[in-house]
Amino acid sequence: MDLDEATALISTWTEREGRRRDLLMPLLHALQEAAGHIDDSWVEAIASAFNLSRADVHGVLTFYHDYRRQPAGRHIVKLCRAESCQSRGGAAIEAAATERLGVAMGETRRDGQVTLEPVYCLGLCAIGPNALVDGRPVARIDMAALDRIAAEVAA
Amino acid sequence: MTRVFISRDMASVALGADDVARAFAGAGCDIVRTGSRGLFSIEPLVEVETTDGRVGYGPVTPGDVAAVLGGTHPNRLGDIAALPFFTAQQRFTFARCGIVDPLSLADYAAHRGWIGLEIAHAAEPQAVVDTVKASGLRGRGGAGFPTGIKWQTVLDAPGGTKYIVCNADEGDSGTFADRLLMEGDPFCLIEGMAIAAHAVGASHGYIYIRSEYPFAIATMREAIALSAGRIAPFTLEVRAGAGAYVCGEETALLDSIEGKRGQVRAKPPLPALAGLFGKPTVINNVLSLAAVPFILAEGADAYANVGFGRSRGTMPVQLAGNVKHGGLFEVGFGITLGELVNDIGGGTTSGRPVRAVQVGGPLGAYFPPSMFDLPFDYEAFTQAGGLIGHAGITVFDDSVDMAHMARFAMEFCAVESCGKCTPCRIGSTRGVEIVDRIIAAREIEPVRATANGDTLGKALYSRAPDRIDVSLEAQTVLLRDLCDTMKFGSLCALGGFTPYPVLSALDHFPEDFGAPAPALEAAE
Amino acid sequence: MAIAHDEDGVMSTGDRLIYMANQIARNLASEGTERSIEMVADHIRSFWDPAMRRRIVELAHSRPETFSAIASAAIERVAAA
Amino acid sequence: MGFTRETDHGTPPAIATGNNVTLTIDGEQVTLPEGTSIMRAASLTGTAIPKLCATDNIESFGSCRLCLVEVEGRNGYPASCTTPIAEGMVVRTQTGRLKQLRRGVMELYISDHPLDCLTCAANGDCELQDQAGAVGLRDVRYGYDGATNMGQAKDQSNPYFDFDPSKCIVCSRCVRACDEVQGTFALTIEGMGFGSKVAASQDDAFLSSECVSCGACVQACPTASLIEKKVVETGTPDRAVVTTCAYCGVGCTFRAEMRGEELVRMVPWKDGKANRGHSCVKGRFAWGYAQHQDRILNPMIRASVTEPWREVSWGEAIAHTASEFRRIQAQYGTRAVGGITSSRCTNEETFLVQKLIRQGFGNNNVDTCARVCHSPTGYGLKTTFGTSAGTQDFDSVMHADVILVIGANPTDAHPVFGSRMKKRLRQGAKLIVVDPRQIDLVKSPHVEAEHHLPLRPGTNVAVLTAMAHVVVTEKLYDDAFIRTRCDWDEFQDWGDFVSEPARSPEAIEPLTGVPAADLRAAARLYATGGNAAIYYGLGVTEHSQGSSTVMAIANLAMATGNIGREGVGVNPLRGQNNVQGACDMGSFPHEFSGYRHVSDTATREMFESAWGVTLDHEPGLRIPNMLDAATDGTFKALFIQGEDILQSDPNTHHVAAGLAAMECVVVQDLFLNETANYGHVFLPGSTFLEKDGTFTNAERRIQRVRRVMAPLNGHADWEIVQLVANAMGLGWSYAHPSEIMDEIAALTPTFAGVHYDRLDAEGSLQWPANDAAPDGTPTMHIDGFVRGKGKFVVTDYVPTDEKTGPRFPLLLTTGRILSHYNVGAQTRRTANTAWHPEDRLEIHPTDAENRGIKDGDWVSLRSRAGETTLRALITERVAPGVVYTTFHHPDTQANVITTDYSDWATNCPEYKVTAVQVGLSNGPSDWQEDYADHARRSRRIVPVEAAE
Repeated sequence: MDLDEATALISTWTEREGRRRDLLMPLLHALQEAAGHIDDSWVEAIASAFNLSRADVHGVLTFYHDYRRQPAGRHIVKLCRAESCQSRGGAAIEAAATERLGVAMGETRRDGQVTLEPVYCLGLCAIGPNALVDGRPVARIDMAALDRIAAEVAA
Repeated sequence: MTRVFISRDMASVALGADDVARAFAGAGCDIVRTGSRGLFSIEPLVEVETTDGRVGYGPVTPGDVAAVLGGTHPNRLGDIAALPFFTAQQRFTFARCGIVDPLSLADYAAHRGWIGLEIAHAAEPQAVVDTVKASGLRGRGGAGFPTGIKWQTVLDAPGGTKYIVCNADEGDSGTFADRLLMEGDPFCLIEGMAIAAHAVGASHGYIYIRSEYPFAIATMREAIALSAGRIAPFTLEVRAGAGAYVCGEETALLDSIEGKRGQVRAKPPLPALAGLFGKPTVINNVLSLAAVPFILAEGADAYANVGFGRSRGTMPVQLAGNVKHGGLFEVGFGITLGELVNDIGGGTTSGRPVRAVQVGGPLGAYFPPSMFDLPFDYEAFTQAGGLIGHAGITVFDDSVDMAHMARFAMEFCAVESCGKCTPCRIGSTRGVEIVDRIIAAREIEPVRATANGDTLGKALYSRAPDRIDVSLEAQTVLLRDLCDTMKFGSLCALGGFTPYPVLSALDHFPEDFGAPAPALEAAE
Repeated sequence: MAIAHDEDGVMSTGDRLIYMANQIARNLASEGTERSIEMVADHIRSFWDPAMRRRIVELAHSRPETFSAIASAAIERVAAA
Repeated sequence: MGFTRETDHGTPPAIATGNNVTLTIDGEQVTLPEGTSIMRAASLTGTAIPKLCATDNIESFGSCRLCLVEVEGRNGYPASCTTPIAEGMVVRTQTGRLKQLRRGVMELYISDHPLDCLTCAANGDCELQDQAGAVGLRDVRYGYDGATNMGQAKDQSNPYFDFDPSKCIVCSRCVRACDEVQGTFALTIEGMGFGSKVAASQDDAFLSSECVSCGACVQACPTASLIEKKVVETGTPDRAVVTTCAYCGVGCTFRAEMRGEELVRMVPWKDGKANRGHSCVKGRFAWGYAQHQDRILNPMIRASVTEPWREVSWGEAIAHTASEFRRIQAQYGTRAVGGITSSRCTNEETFLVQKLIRQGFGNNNVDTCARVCHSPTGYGLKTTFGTSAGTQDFDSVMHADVILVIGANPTDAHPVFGSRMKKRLRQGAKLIVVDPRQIDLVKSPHVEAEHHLPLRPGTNVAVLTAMAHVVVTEKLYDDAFIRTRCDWDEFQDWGDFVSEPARSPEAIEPLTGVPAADLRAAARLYATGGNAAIYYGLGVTEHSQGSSTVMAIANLAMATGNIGREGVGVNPLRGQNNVQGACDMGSFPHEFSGYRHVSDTATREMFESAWGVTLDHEPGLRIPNMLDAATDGTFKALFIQGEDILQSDPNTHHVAAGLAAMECVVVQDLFLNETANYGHVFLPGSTFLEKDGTFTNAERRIQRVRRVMAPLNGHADWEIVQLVANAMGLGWSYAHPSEIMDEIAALTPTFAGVHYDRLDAEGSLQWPANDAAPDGTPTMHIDGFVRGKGKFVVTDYVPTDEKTGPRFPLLLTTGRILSHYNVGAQTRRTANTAWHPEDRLEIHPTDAENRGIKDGDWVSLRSRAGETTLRALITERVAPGVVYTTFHHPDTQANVITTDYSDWATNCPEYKVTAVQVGLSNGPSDWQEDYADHARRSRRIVPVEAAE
């Protein structure tokens, strides 16, 4: 999405939803959903839409883990690192996942195929280790499940 | 056409429920997607409607359609409600969960839905607040503050505009009750919020749901649209979080709704007086609000008659982690930790001995089995150096390294700290570093360096490598000092409670920190 | 009525004074003729230096066609004082 | 005066409720207003609680956790900054346990802070250092190998201060100051947790960020993270003098902080009643001109403007000046000479210049720069209310519910007041902007006008009268106020006039371009929205109808009862630092000090008896009339103190011709300004840092100017005027400016109570200050108007004769910009040029496209009066058909373009409306080239050694 498209989206969205400051995060969600990330070059247009400073928007954008300022890989695997998953062997699965997917935790693989990210709890705490693979929940991840995920993100 | 009930809960789906549902649909069944009953060892669960009521099978795979429909499947469970896991519960809040279609207004009404709201609407706001007070309901988010008193403050607060905010930012590992309810019985929460709105004079409400719960967000949004007419003129909307754990802290949550960085506000002013957009605001947890329809419908006594000490009513306990029968277990206060972990939960999945349980999420204390006679009660837990929090219990077997878990507690705090207050912002990172030094030192005791002098100048230069005492003893003292600074110096519970898991690990499992094991533990 | 400028864009003093008198008159015209004549005269008496006043009186005689009725009448009063 | 820091009570005072509570702090019982924080309560009673994130000009935040205290009966350790006091509360602020906690927190701070106290620029002036000492930190046990935020690159992009993130403790004071005090929201915390970092805009360099360089962040920073470059270079200050800023009419109080004889920094003073501890880029940082190499320090003389200057002794210069004036008067008559007082000089200096003219020259040929800015304010407000000044103090804006800004751009021209206004707008006051341009207030972060009426330049009267039409025809006027406070018959006449259909919003829409519905809505809001205050500037006065517009404003305020209490009023935002004072001091050719006409015999006799001469009872010449008289050959000598009329006055050709026709032009100034190119005597001036005196700001507030350093030129300006006067035989003997003020007070009823000892004791006084108003007058016309009944004046809309047409199809309007001041003589000699190195022509994209102009192109700007060239800036801030430029740079000489048209009542020039054409250009106009050549030749100086 280039700046013009983003600006158009911002203006359509704010026309429909409003320009109150409290709608900033919903707009950021909408932008990220449409574009995969929120480019720094769009911040000025976002700020202007809500009558905020660029600094205001930048502060919000950089505070929340969810918002990406760079595009992610084509597939996104979010692996839970929280205690319940750890109690079920999560640490070993995490180590195996980085190896199997060929990417360090928190990074995007060089070929842009997959981004591996930590997540802290998906609320599936009795059936871990868990992950979200492109938004789809996967429970009881073992080596076989990692193989399936690796195959899925190869596509 | 055979009617079958299959959960659409995120956990069930994670275990393959969608594939199972597709398979049954392919076989010509009429599929009703319900919430989850809350016992995950039997998911994906399929309940087949028969003349004798629903007959459950679980877990089931897509290949099991014929066996289930033929009644021959080996995982036949019969009447799910009759399973011991369920008969032992007192399902006040979760009565409908797993049974009804969460987005069917008819189902909801057929299962005593909206009765509480009707009673509330017929009463004066003060009477509603009085009923909630009389029920003894305390905030289920962790702090245990009496809900009725909070509502009274908002009711009494001057000003025309007031808000109801539901804290559905359930970020604690080991907890999932909010998610289960929002996905399985969303109207219950909506009804609770509508009652609160009537009680305090609010006209609009927000449900702030963490982005890690996409199913709950979608279900709540749909349920709000469906029930808009039922709760009018009260209106509701869902706001999705963006991956910040700290937004579960109520003031950070309010700032987040306002479109700001989710930083914790100093209190006072209390949100009840100056909350969302500076207006008087009821901010309650999902479980607190979802308990209200029962209280109104069945009466305060029906709720208050259950419980223990000053902890009245039921607590939806969540059994999580390395536990055989993990799930949602709603029960009156007073049940012991041991009963929950061993009797209800059935011990570990791995079959190894339980070594520790963490109660109350990442900010909760670790308890050894020696403390399993602790009753589930706010005061008892506080006294034992822990907290009930959101009543999640994460079970660990004997493979756990408690120094690693203490390190993780600090690491989690470092990852999620909003960065506002100093003890949390810097302390959490220093905490990770100290535990790393302890882990490095617990097998090789290094030579102790000497430190002397007492000037500020020395403080500034004391970070030179040869001035640091990296001995186990010194680092353990430092860790305790740091925990003291964080516990009593932090602005909110994130920094303030992170010492609970750290200190409890240090106290109950000293051997993992290079010190001798406590005698009590050895005796068991 | 626009200001006449020479090629440097500078107006002659006489033209400027005539312009000023007429401009004051125009701005006070809505007060009604009698009141405005007195107000214009008063304004010139209060704010113009004696040389300017002498000059405008001379101009009112030498170039009467350049003055509005109110301005002329007012200058007559200034001259009479 | 030695160097002591201002006491910082940590949190702002409580919002007054009238209730007090009594509590015990460390065993001592204290009673204070409810809502006071424990921290402030302790501080007020003499107990300093350690703190880092708290400072008393921003709201408490509660992040540093050093200020924890114990409160009996409460769990834990509440932060004293965020916890209000309560009745019966028992607080302990200094216990062993608290010491332990505070030390623990400090140990964490220092674990992420460089170890360079001894070499740090803030050493000795660092709150972190102080607090580390206060909590008794002796050891940092966390080691060196952990994570830190140190080693980040410094941002040195701002010309005045550096940002070193390595020294940042993330207390957010800078961010909060930018938000709460300045209202720019240029700073944020980026990221979260341990990685939290102060960032300007999107982690831009400060210079390219949204930062307006007001300095609030630097002032707020408790460490050396944000620090003035000058402090880094010079070292921390060792003494301080409180004085008043010499830039705009806001009149900010500053502490001039010195190290020896060197000025290290100007820090806004919290007790300054005009600025309340805030500042802008000019006052805070742009004072370097005072020591600029361009300053002329020796007097100079030349026989003709084609010769080089010859440096001479003070004695020779003064004697020459006196003899020239005497010679010319002898040759051409008493009225052949005059003078111009300076709105940048002190009241005392201004008073002396007009005294020199009236007493020494024996005529009333004195004028001042108010002629070209706010003379219509004087005329209009005197006519309607009876006083030639604004009605409120600045604090009043905090009580306004509706703010109408017309022809003013406070965020650029009066930035410190602009910040106050924005604060009130963020609290919920509604804003109406009447301006051809989309000024920042129309829409900027966190501020948005309810209504913007983008009128065509020159149609103010029509718009205001149409607003009055709505007020009257919709019966929104305040009947009771009008009946008791105004002349009812005059109101009815006026009401009939404005009610005529021709004056309705609908009727004037084609003329003004303002949509009638918007105008009606704005009028209703102004009339019915609660306390409504009008703030206006030169966009009101600098028109053919300037005085009518001022009266139209006054009419509107009276009709709606918005006069005579806090939160309302009619408020001119005066341009120069002492333009109010210059007017007060009798700088007009028809008035003595205190606005008393020269024809008033009683007043004249008072002056005559004090000064021992007979005074002229006839009005003198205004500046344009002096120039006319000069070209006519009847006006021959002019004494100009601290004004650059060649650059600042309209129609430069006219000014140049007038000056060139004189035999003796005396220029007293800091620099060889443009006017000096036509000068015969140059007397070096002194800066505000080099003299004592007073300035009077836009709220009639008289404030002290204090000498911070010795005058580089050897004399304060008042001393120079006294030398000239005595050379003319006047026998003055002022030893100190306070004696001049005593004379002013004795001769001016509104100043009767103004004396230096009172100003020093109370900080400031707002005139009238006399027996009737012993404490001065923050709000005027409370019980009645100064003139008795408020006067409604019929304000007919008489369009200007300056018309667009085929040759000149666009309307030029001029104004100023944040980083520069007036003709730029001062600010161009500072690093402020980093923001605005040249004047640019703002032009709407459509107009630019029609002419093939691209952003940054050189364009010619032509009017009937003249032509210049400058670069274009394409922007939608201006409407189609309107172009805009500033007049800060002599290379551009925007006033070559402006015309001789002026306000009908005061001759205030019509700077805001000039019909122009714009086209692509290859280079400077002929005039620019000729002038540059003349200026170069005219600035040749033969040094004193060679001359002697």
